[in-house]
Amino acid sequence: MTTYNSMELMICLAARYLEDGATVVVGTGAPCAAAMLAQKLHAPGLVVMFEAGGMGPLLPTMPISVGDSRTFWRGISASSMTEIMELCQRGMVDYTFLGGAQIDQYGNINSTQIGPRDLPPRVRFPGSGGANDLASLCWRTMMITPQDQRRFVPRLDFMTSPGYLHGPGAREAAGLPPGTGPYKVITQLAVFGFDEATKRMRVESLHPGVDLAQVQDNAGFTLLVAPQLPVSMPPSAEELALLRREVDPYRYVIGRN
Amino acid sequence: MTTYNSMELMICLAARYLEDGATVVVGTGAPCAAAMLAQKLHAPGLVVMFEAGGMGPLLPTMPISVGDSRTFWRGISASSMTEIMELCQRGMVDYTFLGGAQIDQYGNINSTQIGPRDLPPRVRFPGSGGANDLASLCWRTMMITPQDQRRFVPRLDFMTSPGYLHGPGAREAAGLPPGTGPYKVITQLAVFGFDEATKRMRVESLHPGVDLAQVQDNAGFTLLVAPQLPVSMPPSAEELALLRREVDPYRYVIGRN
Amino acid sequence: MPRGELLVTPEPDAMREWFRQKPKQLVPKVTTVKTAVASWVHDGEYLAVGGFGTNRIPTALLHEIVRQGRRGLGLSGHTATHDFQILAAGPCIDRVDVAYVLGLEARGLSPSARRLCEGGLLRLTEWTNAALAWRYRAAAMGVPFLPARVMLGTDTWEHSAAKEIQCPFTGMRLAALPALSPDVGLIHVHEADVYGNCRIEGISVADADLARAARRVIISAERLIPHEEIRREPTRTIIPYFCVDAVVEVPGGCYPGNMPYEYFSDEEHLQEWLEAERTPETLRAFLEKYIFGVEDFAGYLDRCGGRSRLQQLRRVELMLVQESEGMRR
Amino acid sequence: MPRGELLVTPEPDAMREWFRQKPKQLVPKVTTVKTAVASWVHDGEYLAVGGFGTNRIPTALLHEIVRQGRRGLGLSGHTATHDFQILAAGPCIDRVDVAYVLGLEARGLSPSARRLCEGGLLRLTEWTNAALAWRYRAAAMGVPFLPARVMLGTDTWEHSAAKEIQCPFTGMRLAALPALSPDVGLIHVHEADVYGNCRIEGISVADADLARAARRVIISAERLIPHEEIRREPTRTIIPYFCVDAVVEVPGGCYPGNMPYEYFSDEEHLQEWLEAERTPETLRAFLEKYIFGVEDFAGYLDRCGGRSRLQQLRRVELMLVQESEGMRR
Repeated sequence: MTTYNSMELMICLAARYLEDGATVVVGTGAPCAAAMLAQKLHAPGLVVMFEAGGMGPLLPTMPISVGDSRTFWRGISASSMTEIMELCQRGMVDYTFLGGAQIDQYGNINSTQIGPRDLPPRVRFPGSGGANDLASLCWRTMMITPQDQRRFVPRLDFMTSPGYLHGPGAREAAGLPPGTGPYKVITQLAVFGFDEATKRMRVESLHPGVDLAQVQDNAGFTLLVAPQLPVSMPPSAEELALLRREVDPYRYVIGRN
Repeated sequence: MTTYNSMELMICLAARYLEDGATVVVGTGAPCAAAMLAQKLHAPGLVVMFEAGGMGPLLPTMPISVGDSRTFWRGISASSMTEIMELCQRGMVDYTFLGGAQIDQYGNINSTQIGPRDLPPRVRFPGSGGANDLASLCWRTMMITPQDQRRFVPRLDFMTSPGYLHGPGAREAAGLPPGTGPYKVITQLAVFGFDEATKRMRVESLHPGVDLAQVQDNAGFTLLVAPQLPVSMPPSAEELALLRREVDPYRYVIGRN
Repeated sequence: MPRGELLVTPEPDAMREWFRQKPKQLVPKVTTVKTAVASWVHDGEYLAVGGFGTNRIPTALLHEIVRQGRRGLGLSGHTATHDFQILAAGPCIDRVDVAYVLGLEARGLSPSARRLCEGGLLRLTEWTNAALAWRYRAAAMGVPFLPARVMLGTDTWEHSAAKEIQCPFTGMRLAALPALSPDVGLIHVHEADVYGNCRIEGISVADADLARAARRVIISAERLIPHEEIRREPTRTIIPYFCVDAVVEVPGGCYPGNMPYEYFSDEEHLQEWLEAERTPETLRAFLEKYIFGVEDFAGYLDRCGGRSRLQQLRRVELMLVQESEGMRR
Repeated sequence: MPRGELLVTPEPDAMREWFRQKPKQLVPKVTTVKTAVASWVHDGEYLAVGGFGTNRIPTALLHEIVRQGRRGLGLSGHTATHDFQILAAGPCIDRVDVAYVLGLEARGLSPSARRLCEGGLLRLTEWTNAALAWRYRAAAMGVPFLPARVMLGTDTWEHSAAKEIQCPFTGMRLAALPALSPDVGLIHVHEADVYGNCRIEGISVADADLARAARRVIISAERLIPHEEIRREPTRTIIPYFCVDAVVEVPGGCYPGNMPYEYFSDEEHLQEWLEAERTPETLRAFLEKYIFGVEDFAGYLDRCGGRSRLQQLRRVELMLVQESEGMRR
């Protein structure tokens, strides 16, 4: 039996959602690793883009920055930030990945600050960057994140990027494009989706050796549970081999487990 | 004494208004000839632009089209229509030249149609093209045009491009940028400016051998007259030589007199 | 208060669904002019043409639309001159968002285009060149409109389908220009790969935005280049492949127009066009000779003097010969 | 209802007057970093920096701003990371339109930037990367705002200074983003001529719009090229000279950032920066060594390993060596 760490598992799970011929705007780290892995497996035609302008590179290595020269190495275009964001705004981008310090049951994300909203913040994080834009404009938002009670919170200290806001219809009412929103959240414990009717987060598969109580214990809000609750398919030997040898040979990401 | 035709006179008069270091968007024909002549005389640093994207070319010959390859030959940039129009919109362009079938006392111009406004038009002309844009956005609009009662009309059949609309303050009230508007009109008979207070057209100089009655007879509205009414300075030998030898050697424009 | 007809309604959400479905795979899209037009241009649709007037226009595609007898087309007429003239000769079009059509700039007005307009055979909505360019830009940005400071106060405004808005920050009165998403964009470029990644040399006019605004895009290219060449210099890609539905290689495909750095316009032939339009009968004979009576665009080029004519126009473009040598009236 | 502070008010008419006065003559603008910053960047002004994060940033200009002790600057923080870090070390800034500052992406958060923010020493208004890019675009277009579909519904929206508008065509609810005209734009490019015509290779981020939006623009360039070379390929000019007020030639001017096709980022030195920031004292010593204690940027480069270090980073950029060879933690 193959052994793997949580980060490897999360990346492999994420990669499987990226189908051939889809478009995805990624940042650095795990999302980029997932996209690169998907390209080497089932999705050679996955179009990877970066918010600073890189479009369809033949990624030679993992970028350090979403604007570094790897992000358009042998790309089909070295464009601009508005070019990428306008691609998203007119509906051409299927997926994006976000990170953050906090997430709530509707998939809203905080990457701005911890503490009360009045300035100065107790802890200041980088802020939205392009996260709010991508969460607003791409069709499906995914998240790869460690999960615990501090991160899965009942109420965000600051809502940087929109999930389903406060529930069904709220995105559309706010003016965000219809049919968009959070899609999957992948943690070290489980894969989550969002309930169609309530737009609340729900457990969709449990990682090997994890039980539902453990998942709920690591969330600060009540999780919905899918009717079927399979075990998350662990990484195959092929997935792991490609991830370790070709995607992240220096273990920049998978070494952070 | 040098002899010259009306077109040559009009071009030379127009060229003198284009100072060194100014920016001007021109079309083909007389305005382009005026700009080229100015560059060869007192304004080597006159920046000539064309609405399709040509910027600062070393014009080798007169363009046939405002989008042909001469309009950006050895240019400082071969840009786009929005680039040029946005330059105008943010206030970077000093002058433009318009043409048209009719002009009224406020310098409003018709290049769209003759006959009542209900479709179909009795005579249809090309339409605005970029004329309305340039007349709206450039600081000063000039016109080189033959003058007669059919062209200088009390009421346009169709107002394609804005002059001072219906008088003082009307441009600003309509939403057009403050401080812009018609500057000079140059015909085969006279040079016209616009009265500061009323924004109405006024005769500012009479061409050699032309009297005021003749100018008024060839206008369908009452002309104001400047306090000083000098004779328009005829083309110098140097101006004519450059115009004929270097600007328009094949007499495309000056042969149309 | 503008009362022109809004020929194409801005629908960002519907366009989002369209663009979502548009394939993003790198699949070869090279086809023939005949197949491209047959597959992607249908009666009644709304077209927009790249280039400007007689410059870098997709003449080969436009001839084929006439040859296949398309009817009831709409057109975005931001300085569409020879392109409008060709479609008017069909006549393939019945409605136009018009900024500048009919005239061939200094060359004069097109009689057949005038007959269409003055005969009441066209529905016309007035705009300006900048307004139409910004309308493509709005669609390319995925927003329903853009603000601008043009058209205001004129009859152009009254006969447009723009709307007035007030700036929420400054209180300024502004024109709101509705996003324009043509059904089909037809663009002639210098170089394309088989997937549709494109390069343009010289002014791009409004084509970067048009390629992003249109539902479908047909590219004609002076020449195909290897995909690897696109990837070697990604800075030069002005149209990415996923905007493009079909690619055709047509050397000389802009003739009798001016293709920058390649060949100058054929002023004699453009003059022949204008003269042929004097009556419907002479036009008919002209079209028979040059469009209906030839198999394809290569046949047209042959009848116009073929390779040696293009070679001559190339010399004019590069200024290796005096342009007066038979190039202008 | 957004209640963030609008740090720069859109004033299209005032900007029109400014741009009207801006010289359009082709006059040489080459100067030194020291003179450019002394002449064109003043206490209290609002800056915007080209590039993205650690990529194609004008490090030499930023160091000089710190060295000359500018105070009270405002900053547009659309993914400003090492640039923000440098200005925060001054500290030169007291207000930020913030989309992404503080972090150096995967490299971690900047302690001195955090001290500024968390110590309440900065006025912050929230935006997003796209919002700031579109705000430059609005200013570049000469309109007071642009509509967009971002930020809506979030706290980012509440703490921004955007406004809500309704589309006059569709009724859609939209964000109105106010035009942003910085006092000074600082942009590092690959090539410029002495007048300020510029070329950028690779992604342009938001710099085409920034150069058109800013009142004053200082260009640092890896190298000067002849004016004739600009005119030989006008298609490649991304910034025309009349937007530019000063040009400085600084080979390696983006170090320790990544200059595409030229040199990769120096991850070791960026790490040294982050570590030096742990306390104000270690930061002071670091700044003394690398900024205050050197005459100019060349002195900084020398202390960082000089030509041989840049040569090594060039090899990494071109992937002639394994990037693990000392380039990353």
